[in-house]
Amino acid sequence: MIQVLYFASMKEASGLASERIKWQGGTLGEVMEKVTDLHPSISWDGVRVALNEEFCSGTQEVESGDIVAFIPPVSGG
Amino acid sequence: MIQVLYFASMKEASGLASERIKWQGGTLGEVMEKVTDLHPSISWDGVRVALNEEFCSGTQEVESGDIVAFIPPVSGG
Amino acid sequence: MDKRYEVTDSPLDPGKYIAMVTRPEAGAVATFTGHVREWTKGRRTLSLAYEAYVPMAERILETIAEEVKVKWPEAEVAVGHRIGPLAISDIAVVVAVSTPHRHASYEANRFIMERIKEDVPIWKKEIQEDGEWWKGEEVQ
Amino acid sequence: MDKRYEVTDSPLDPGKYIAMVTRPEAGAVATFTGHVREWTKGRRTLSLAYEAYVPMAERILETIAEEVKVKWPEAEVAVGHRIGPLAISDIAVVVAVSTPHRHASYEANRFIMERIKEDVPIWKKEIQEDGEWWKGEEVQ
Repeated sequence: MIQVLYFASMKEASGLASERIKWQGGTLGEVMEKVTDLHPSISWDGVRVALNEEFCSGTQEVESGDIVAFIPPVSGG
Repeated sequence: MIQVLYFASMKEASGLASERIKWQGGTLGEVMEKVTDLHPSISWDGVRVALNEEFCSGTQEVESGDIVAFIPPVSGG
Repeated sequence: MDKRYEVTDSPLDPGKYIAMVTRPEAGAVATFTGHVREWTKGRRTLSLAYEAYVPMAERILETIAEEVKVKWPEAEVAVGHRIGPLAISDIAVVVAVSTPHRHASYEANRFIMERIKEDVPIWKKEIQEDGEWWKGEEVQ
Repeated sequence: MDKRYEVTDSPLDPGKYIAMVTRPEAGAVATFTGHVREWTKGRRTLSLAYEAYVPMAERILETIAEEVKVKWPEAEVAVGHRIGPLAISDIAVVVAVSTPHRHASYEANRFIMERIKEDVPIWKKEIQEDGEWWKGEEVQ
Protein backbone atom coordinates (compact mmCIF):
# COMPACT_ATOMS: atom_id res chain seq x y z
CA MET A 1 0.00 0.00 0.00
CA ILE A 2 1.06 3.60 -0.60
CA GLN A 3 -0.58 6.76 0.60
CA VAL A 4 -1.46 9.39 -1.99
CA LEU A 5 -2.16 13.03 -1.03
CA TYR A 6 -4.18 15.59 -3.00
CA PHE A 7 -4.18 19.34 -2.45
CA ALA A 8 -6.02 22.44 -3.63
CA SER A 9 -7.59 21.99 -7.09
CA MET A 10 -6.54 18.31 -7.18
CA LYS A 11 -8.31 17.69 -3.91
CA GLU A 12 -11.45 19.17 -5.40
CA ALA A 13 -11.07 17.20 -8.65
CA SER A 14 -10.55 13.87 -6.86
CA GLY A 15 -12.97 14.65 -4.06
CA LEU A 16 -10.33 13.31 -1.66
CA ALA A 17 -7.57 14.73 0.54
CA SER A 18 -5.82 11.35 0.55
CA GLU A 19 -6.31 7.72 -0.27
CA ARG A 20 -4.46 4.43 0.14
CA ILE A 21 -3.63 2.57 -3.04
CA LYS A 22 -2.52 -1.06 -3.35
CA TRP A 23 1.05 -1.09 -4.62
CA GLN A 24 3.31 -3.91 -5.88
CA GLY A 25 6.14 -1.59 -6.92
CA GLY A 26 6.82 0.73 -9.85
CA THR A 27 7.73 4.34 -10.60
CA LEU A 28 6.13 7.64 -9.63
CA GLY A 29 5.03 7.89 -13.26
CA GLU A 30 3.15 4.65 -12.83
CA VAL A 31 1.48 6.02 -9.68
CA MET A 32 0.29 8.95 -11.78
CA GLU A 33 -1.17 6.57 -14.39
CA LYS A 34 -2.99 4.68 -11.66
CA VAL A 35 -4.36 7.92 -10.22
CA THR A 36 -5.51 9.02 -13.67
CA ASP A 37 -7.45 5.74 -13.96
CA LEU A 38 -9.04 6.35 -10.55
CA HIS A 39 -9.79 10.07 -11.13
CA PRO A 40 -10.05 10.82 -14.88
CA SER A 41 -11.04 14.46 -14.21
CA ILE A 42 -7.67 15.34 -12.59
CA SER A 43 -5.62 17.86 -14.57
CA TRP A 44 -1.85 17.32 -14.43
CA ASP A 45 -1.08 20.79 -15.73
CA GLY A 46 1.98 22.09 -13.85
CA VAL A 47 1.68 19.40 -11.18
CA ARG A 48 4.90 18.28 -9.46
CA VAL A 49 5.24 15.10 -7.46
CA ALA A 50 6.74 14.63 -4.00
CA LEU A 51 7.84 11.29 -2.59
CA ASN A 52 8.06 11.27 1.20
CA GLU A 53 8.03 15.08 1.32
CA GLU A 54 10.75 15.57 -1.34
CA PHE A 55 10.20 16.69 -4.93
CA CYS A 56 11.04 13.77 -7.23
CA SER A 57 11.00 12.94 -10.93
CA GLY A 58 8.58 10.45 -12.46
CA THR A 59 11.31 7.80 -12.82
CA GLN A 60 11.70 7.48 -9.06
CA GLU A 61 10.79 4.03 -7.68
CA VAL A 62 7.96 3.95 -5.16
CA GLU A 63 7.81 1.30 -2.45
CA SER A 64 5.04 0.11 -0.23
CA GLY A 65 4.67 2.45 2.74
CA ASP A 66 5.77 5.52 0.77
CA ILE A 67 3.79 8.75 0.74
CA VAL A 68 3.19 10.28 -2.68
CA ALA A 69 1.93 13.87 -2.81
CA PHE A 70 0.78 15.73 -5.91
CA ILE A 71 1.77 19.40 -5.81
CA PRO A 72 -0.24 21.67 -8.13
CA PRO A 73 1.36 25.05 -8.89
CA VAL A 74 2.03 26.62 -5.49
CA SER A 75 0.75 30.06 -4.52
CA GLY A 76 1.98 30.75 -1.00
CA GLY A 77 3.56 33.97 0.24
CA MET B 1 18.57 87.69 19.84
CA ILE B 2 18.88 84.36 18.09
CA GLN B 3 18.91 80.91 19.61
CA VAL B 4 21.77 78.58 18.75
CA LEU B 5 21.59 74.81 19.25
CA TYR B 6 24.49 72.38 19.68
CA PHE B 7 24.32 68.60 19.37
CA ALA B 8 26.52 65.56 19.95
CA SER B 9 30.24 66.37 19.74
CA MET B 10 29.50 70.11 19.36
CA LYS B 11 27.47 70.07 22.53
CA GLU B 12 30.41 68.54 24.34
CA ALA B 13 32.89 70.98 22.76
CA SER B 14 30.79 74.04 23.66
CA GLY B 15 29.62 72.66 26.98
CA LEU B 16 26.15 73.86 26.00
CA ALA B 17 23.00 72.40 24.44
CA SER B 18 21.83 75.89 23.43
CA GLU B 19 22.51 79.53 24.01
CA ARG B 20 20.99 82.88 23.12
CA ILE B 21 23.20 85.28 21.17
CA LYS B 22 22.62 88.97 20.61
CA TRP B 23 21.97 89.55 16.92
CA GLN B 24 21.73 92.69 14.78
CA GLY B 25 21.48 90.81 11.47
CA GLY B 26 23.89 89.02 9.14
CA THR B 27 24.38 85.67 7.46
CA LEU B 28 24.60 82.13 8.81
CA GLY B 29 28.33 82.30 8.02
CA GLU B 30 28.57 85.27 10.35
CA VAL B 31 26.77 83.31 13.08
CA MET B 32 29.41 80.61 12.66
CA GLU B 33 32.19 83.20 13.07
CA LYS B 34 30.54 84.49 16.22
CA VAL B 35 30.22 80.96 17.61
CA THR B 36 33.88 80.27 16.81
CA ASP B 37 34.81 83.37 18.86
CA LEU B 38 32.70 82.12 21.77
CA HIS B 39 33.86 78.48 21.56
CA PRO B 40 37.29 78.24 19.90
CA SER B 41 37.49 74.47 20.53
CA ILE B 42 34.53 73.70 18.24
CA SER B 43 35.45 71.69 15.13
CA TRP B 44 33.44 72.54 12.00
CA ASP B 45 34.49 69.38 10.19
CA GLY B 46 31.47 68.13 8.24
CA VAL B 47 29.08 70.37 10.16
CA ARG B 48 25.92 71.51 8.34
CA VAL B 49 23.73 74.39 9.45
CA ALA B 50 19.96 74.49 9.87
CA LEU B 51 17.91 77.65 10.10
CA ASN B 52 14.51 77.15 11.71
CA GLU B 53 14.74 73.38 11.20
CA GLU B 54 15.77 73.54 7.52
CA PHE B 55 19.25 72.90 6.13
CA CYS B 56 20.61 76.19 4.72
CA SER B 57 23.78 77.54 3.16
CA GLY B 58 26.09 79.99 4.92
CA THR B 59 24.88 82.91 2.79
CA GLN B 60 21.37 82.72 4.26
CA GLU B 61 20.32 85.83 6.23
CA VAL B 62 19.51 85.30 9.90
CA GLU B 63 17.01 87.48 11.70
CA SER B 64 16.33 88.09 15.33
CA GLY B 65 14.10 85.32 16.69
CA ASP B 66 15.54 82.69 14.37
CA ILE B 67 16.80 79.31 15.58
CA VAL B 68 20.19 78.25 14.24
CA ALA B 69 21.21 74.62 14.73
CA PHE B 70 24.60 73.12 13.97
CA ILE B 71 24.35 69.59 12.62
CA PRO B 72 27.53 67.52 12.92
CA PRO B 73 27.70 64.42 10.68
CA VAL B 74 24.55 62.46 11.46
CA SER B 75 24.62 58.81 12.51
CA GLY B 76 21.04 57.75 13.01
CA GLY B 77 19.45 54.58 11.73
CA MET C 1 10.61 26.74 21.98
CA ASP C 2 9.09 28.52 19.00
CA LYS C 3 9.51 26.97 15.59
CA ARG C 4 11.74 28.86 13.20
CA TYR C 5 9.94 27.54 10.09
CA GLU C 6 6.31 27.27 10.81
CA VAL C 7 2.99 26.72 9.04
CA THR C 8 0.15 27.54 11.41
CA ASP C 9 -3.53 28.31 11.49
CA SER C 10 -3.01 30.97 14.17
CA PRO C 11 -2.60 34.70 13.50
CA LEU C 12 1.01 35.71 12.83
CA ASP C 13 2.78 38.19 15.10
CA PRO C 14 5.76 39.75 13.27
CA GLY C 15 7.39 40.70 16.58
CA LYS C 16 7.71 37.02 17.48
CA TYR C 17 9.71 36.27 14.32
CA ILE C 18 11.86 39.39 14.74
CA ALA C 19 12.65 38.27 18.29
CA MET C 20 13.63 34.79 17.08
CA VAL C 21 16.38 36.21 14.83
CA THR C 22 17.57 38.98 17.15
CA ARG C 23 21.05 38.37 18.59
CA PRO C 24 24.04 40.48 19.68
CA GLU C 25 25.88 40.21 16.32
CA ALA C 26 22.86 41.40 14.33
CA GLY C 27 22.48 45.09 13.66
CA ALA C 28 19.78 44.65 11.04
CA VAL C 29 16.52 42.77 10.74
CA ALA C 30 14.49 42.93 7.53
CA THR C 31 10.97 41.63 7.94
CA PHE C 32 8.45 41.07 5.20
CA THR C 33 4.77 40.57 5.88
CA GLY C 34 2.41 39.56 3.11
CA HIS C 35 -1.15 40.73 3.72
CA VAL C 36 -4.48 39.82 2.16
CA ARG C 37 -5.12 42.50 -0.47
CA GLU C 38 -8.67 43.52 -1.22
CA TRP C 39 -8.20 44.74 -4.78
CA THR C 40 -6.16 43.05 -7.51
CA LYS C 41 -6.44 44.37 -11.07
CA GLY C 42 -9.92 45.70 -10.44
CA ARG C 43 -11.21 42.47 -8.88
CA ARG C 44 -12.34 42.51 -5.30
CA THR C 45 -11.24 39.77 -2.94
CA LEU C 46 -13.66 39.08 -0.11
CA SER C 47 -11.40 36.69 1.76
CA LEU C 48 -8.72 34.07 1.19
CA ALA C 49 -8.06 30.56 2.34
CA TYR C 50 -4.64 28.95 2.37
CA GLU C 51 -4.00 25.23 2.38
CA ALA C 52 -0.62 23.55 2.84
CA TYR C 53 1.11 20.22 2.83
CA VAL C 54 2.31 21.17 6.28
CA PRO C 55 5.23 18.84 7.04
CA MET C 56 6.70 19.23 3.54
CA ALA C 57 6.16 23.01 3.63
CA GLU C 58 8.04 23.32 6.91
CA ARG C 59 10.79 21.06 5.61
CA ILE C 60 11.20 23.17 2.46
CA LEU C 61 11.23 26.37 4.49
CA GLU C 62 14.12 24.88 6.43
CA THR C 63 15.85 23.95 3.15
CA ILE C 64 15.44 27.54 1.94
CA ALA C 65 17.00 28.77 5.19
CA GLU C 66 19.97 26.48 4.49
CA GLU C 67 20.28 27.99 1.00
CA VAL C 68 20.33 31.42 2.66
CA LYS C 69 23.17 30.28 4.94
CA VAL C 70 25.23 29.35 1.88
CA LYS C 71 24.69 32.73 0.22
CA TRP C 72 24.72 34.84 3.43
CA PRO C 73 26.55 32.84 6.12
CA GLU C 74 25.82 35.41 8.81
CA ALA C 75 22.04 35.49 8.25
CA GLU C 76 19.49 34.03 10.64
CA VAL C 77 16.00 33.32 9.33
CA ALA C 78 12.52 32.77 10.76
CA VAL C 79 9.44 32.21 8.62
CA GLY C 80 5.80 31.74 9.45
CA HIS C 81 3.01 31.03 6.99
CA ARG C 82 -0.61 31.03 8.00
CA ILE C 83 -3.20 28.62 6.63
CA GLY C 84 -6.98 28.46 6.87
CA PRO C 85 -9.40 31.33 6.28
CA LEU C 86 -7.96 34.88 6.26
CA ALA C 87 -9.65 38.26 6.13
CA ILE C 88 -8.57 41.41 4.28
CA SER C 89 -5.28 42.81 5.71
CA ASP C 90 -4.52 39.65 7.71
CA ILE C 91 -0.90 38.57 7.58
CA ALA C 92 -0.46 35.45 5.42
CA VAL C 93 3.33 35.20 5.65
CA VAL C 94 6.10 36.70 7.74
CA VAL C 95 9.79 36.40 6.89
CA ALA C 96 12.38 37.84 9.29
CA VAL C 97 16.10 37.89 8.48
CA SER C 98 18.84 39.22 10.73
CA THR C 99 22.35 40.04 9.56
CA PRO C 100 25.21 42.13 10.93
CA HIS C 101 24.63 44.88 8.32
CA ARG C 102 21.46 45.91 6.57
CA HIS C 103 21.99 45.29 2.86
CA ALA C 104 22.24 41.52 3.26
CA SER C 105 19.07 41.45 5.37
CA TYR C 106 17.00 42.96 2.55
CA GLU C 107 18.59 40.76 -0.11
CA ALA C 108 18.20 37.53 1.83
CA ASN C 109 14.60 38.42 2.61
CA ARG C 110 13.76 38.97 -1.06
CA PHE C 111 15.45 35.70 -1.93
CA ILE C 112 13.36 33.82 0.62
CA MET C 113 10.10 35.30 -0.69
CA GLU C 114 11.02 34.30 -4.24
CA ARG C 115 11.83 30.77 -3.12
CA ILE C 116 8.62 30.46 -1.10
CA LYS C 117 6.61 31.37 -4.17
CA GLU C 118 8.48 28.77 -6.23
CA ASP C 119 8.65 25.69 -4.07
CA VAL C 120 6.75 25.71 -0.78
CA PRO C 121 3.61 23.55 -1.05
CA ILE C 122 1.06 26.15 0.00
CA TRP C 123 -1.98 27.12 -2.04
CA LYS C 124 -4.13 30.21 -1.98
CA LYS C 125 -7.82 30.17 -2.72
CA GLU C 126 -9.30 33.54 -3.57
CA ILE C 127 -12.90 34.08 -2.58
CA GLN C 128 -14.13 36.89 -4.84
CA GLU C 129 -17.48 38.45 -5.51
CA ASP C 130 -18.07 36.22 -8.54
CA GLY C 131 -16.62 32.92 -7.34
CA GLU C 132 -13.73 31.05 -5.81
CA TRP C 133 -10.42 30.09 -7.45
CA TRP C 134 -7.22 28.40 -6.49
CA LYS C 135 -4.60 30.86 -7.57
CA GLY C 136 -3.03 29.87 -10.90
CA GLU C 137 -6.31 28.62 -12.35
CA GLU C 138 -8.28 31.88 -12.31
CA VAL C 139 -10.77 32.54 -15.06
CA GLN C 140 -8.95 34.85 -17.49
CA MET D 1 -3.54 58.99 16.88
CA ASP D 2 -0.04 57.55 16.57
CA LYS D 3 2.59 59.65 14.84
CA ARG D 4 3.74 58.33 11.48
CA TYR D 5 7.20 59.93 11.77
CA GLU D 6 8.32 59.79 15.32
CA VAL D 7 11.43 60.29 17.46
CA THR D 8 10.83 58.87 20.91
CA ASP D 9 12.62 57.78 24.04
CA SER D 10 10.26 54.81 24.44
CA PRO D 11 10.99 51.26 23.21
CA LEU D 12 9.90 50.69 19.60
CA ASP D 13 7.28 48.07 18.76
CA PRO D 14 7.56 47.06 15.07
CA GLY D 15 3.97 45.79 15.07
CA LYS D 16 2.71 49.31 15.77
CA TYR D 17 4.41 50.68 12.64
CA ILE D 18 3.29 47.75 10.52
CA ALA D 19 -0.28 48.39 11.67
CA MET D 20 -0.03 52.09 10.77
CA VAL D 21 0.72 51.27 7.10
CA THR D 22 -1.63 48.29 6.75
CA ARG D 23 -4.63 48.96 4.49
CA PRO D 24 -6.84 47.00 2.09
CA GLU D 25 -4.85 47.94 -1.03
CA ALA D 26 -1.53 46.80 0.48
CA GLY D 27 -0.45 43.22 -0.06
CA ALA D 28 3.11 43.82 1.10
CA VAL D 29 4.78 45.42 4.08
CA ALA D 30 8.58 45.58 4.30
CA THR D 31 9.81 46.47 7.75
CA PHE D 32 13.37 47.22 8.74
CA THR D 33 14.52 47.28 12.33
CA GLY D 34 18.01 48.48 13.24
CA HIS D 35 19.30 46.91 16.43
CA VAL D 36 22.20 47.74 18.72
CA ARG D 37 25.03 45.44 17.64
CA GLU D 38 27.50 44.23 20.23
CA TRP D 39 30.48 43.58 17.94
CA THR D 40 31.71 45.87 15.15
CA LYS D 41 35.05 45.04 13.51
CA GLY D 42 36.32 43.33 16.63
CA ARG D 43 35.31 46.15 18.97
CA ARG D 44 32.75 45.49 21.63
CA THR D 45 29.91 47.93 22.22
CA LEU D 46 28.56 47.96 25.76
CA SER D 47 25.63 50.24 25.01
CA LEU D 48 24.60 53.16 22.82
CA ALA D 49 22.98 56.49 23.32
CA TYR D 50 21.16 58.39 20.60
CA GLU D 51 20.52 62.11 20.60
CA ALA D 52 18.32 64.00 18.14
CA TYR D 53 17.21 67.45 17.14
CA VAL D 54 13.70 66.10 17.58
CA PRO D 55 11.42 68.57 15.74
CA MET D 56 13.78 68.83 12.77
CA ALA D 57 14.31 65.04 12.71
CA GLU D 58 10.56 64.41 12.58
CA ARG D 59 10.17 67.09 9.90
CA ILE D 60 12.87 65.52 7.74
CA LEU D 61 11.38 62.05 8.20
CA GLU D 62 8.16 63.51 6.82
CA THR D 63 10.07 65.05 3.91
CA ILE D 64 11.63 61.66 3.15
CA ALA D 65 8.16 60.09 3.15
CA GLU D 66 7.13 62.74 0.59
CA GLU D 67 10.13 61.78 -1.55
CA VAL D 68 8.97 58.17 -1.34
CA LYS D 69 5.51 59.20 -2.55
CA VAL D 70 7.08 60.76 -5.65
CA LYS D 71 9.07 57.62 -6.46
CA TRP D 72 6.45 55.06 -5.31
CA PRO D 73 3.05 56.78 -5.32
CA GLU D 74 1.29 53.78 -3.80
CA ALA D 75 3.62 53.46 -0.80
CA GLU D 76 2.65 54.31 2.77
CA VAL D 77 5.42 54.91 5.29
CA ALA D 78 5.82 54.91 9.06
CA VAL D 79 9.14 55.53 10.83
CA GLY D 80 10.15 55.54 14.46
CA HIS D 81 13.59 56.35 15.83
CA ARG D 82 14.48 55.85 19.44
CA ILE D 83 16.73 58.21 21.41
CA GLY D 84 18.34 58.00 24.83
CA PRO D 85 20.27 55.04 26.23
CA LEU D 86 19.89 51.68 24.43
CA ALA D 87 21.13 48.22 25.34
CA ILE D 88 22.48 45.48 23.05
CA SER D 89 19.76 44.19 20.66
CA ASP D 90 17.39 47.08 21.42
CA ILE D 91 15.64 48.49 18.35
CA ALA D 92 17.03 51.91 17.41
CA VAL D 93 14.97 52.47 14.28
CA VAL D 94 11.93 50.94 12.63
CA VAL D 95 10.84 51.69 9.05
CA ALA D 96 7.63 50.14 7.73
CA VAL D 97 6.52 50.54 4.11
CA SER D 98 3.37 49.12 2.59
CA THR D 99 2.74 48.80 -1.14
CA PRO D 100 0.35 46.79 -3.28
CA HIS D 101 3.16 44.42 -4.43
CA ARG D 102 6.29 43.39 -2.65
CA HIS D 103 9.22 44.61 -4.77
CA ALA D 104 8.40 48.27 -4.22
CA SER D 105 8.12 47.74 -0.47
CA TYR D 106 11.70 46.49 -0.22
CA GLU D 107 13.04 49.19 -2.53
CA ALA D 108 11.27 52.06 -0.79
CA ASN D 109 12.41 50.75 2.57
CA ARG D 110 16.06 50.68 1.50
CA PHE D 111 15.71 54.18 0.10
CA ILE D 112 14.33 55.47 3.41
CA MET D 113 17.18 53.92 5.41
CA GLU D 114 19.74 55.52 3.07
CA ARG D 115 18.06 58.89 3.43
CA ILE D 116 17.84 58.62 7.23
CA LYS D 117 21.57 58.00 7.38
CA GLU D 118 22.23 61.02 5.17
CA ASP D 119 20.00 63.75 6.50
CA VAL D 120 18.08 63.08 9.70
CA PRO D 121 19.64 64.96 12.63
CA ILE D 122 20.20 62.02 14.96
CA TRP D 123 23.53 61.08 16.48
CA LYS D 124 24.80 57.84 17.91
CA LYS D 125 27.24 57.66 20.79
CA GLU D 126 28.98 54.30 21.15
CA ILE D 127 29.91 53.33 24.67
CA GLN D 128 32.70 50.78 24.26
CA GLU D 129 35.07 49.05 26.63
CA ASP D 130 37.79 51.62 26.04
CA GLY D 131 35.78 54.84 25.84
CA GLU D 132 32.87 56.71 24.31
CA TRP D 133 32.60 58.20 20.83
CA TRP D 134 30.06 59.99 18.75
CA LYS D 135 29.94 57.96 15.60
CA GLY D 136 31.98 59.55 12.80
CA GLU D 137 34.72 60.73 15.12
CA GLU D 138 35.95 57.34 16.36
CA VAL D 139 39.63 56.87 17.11
CA GLN D 140 41.02 55.05 14.02
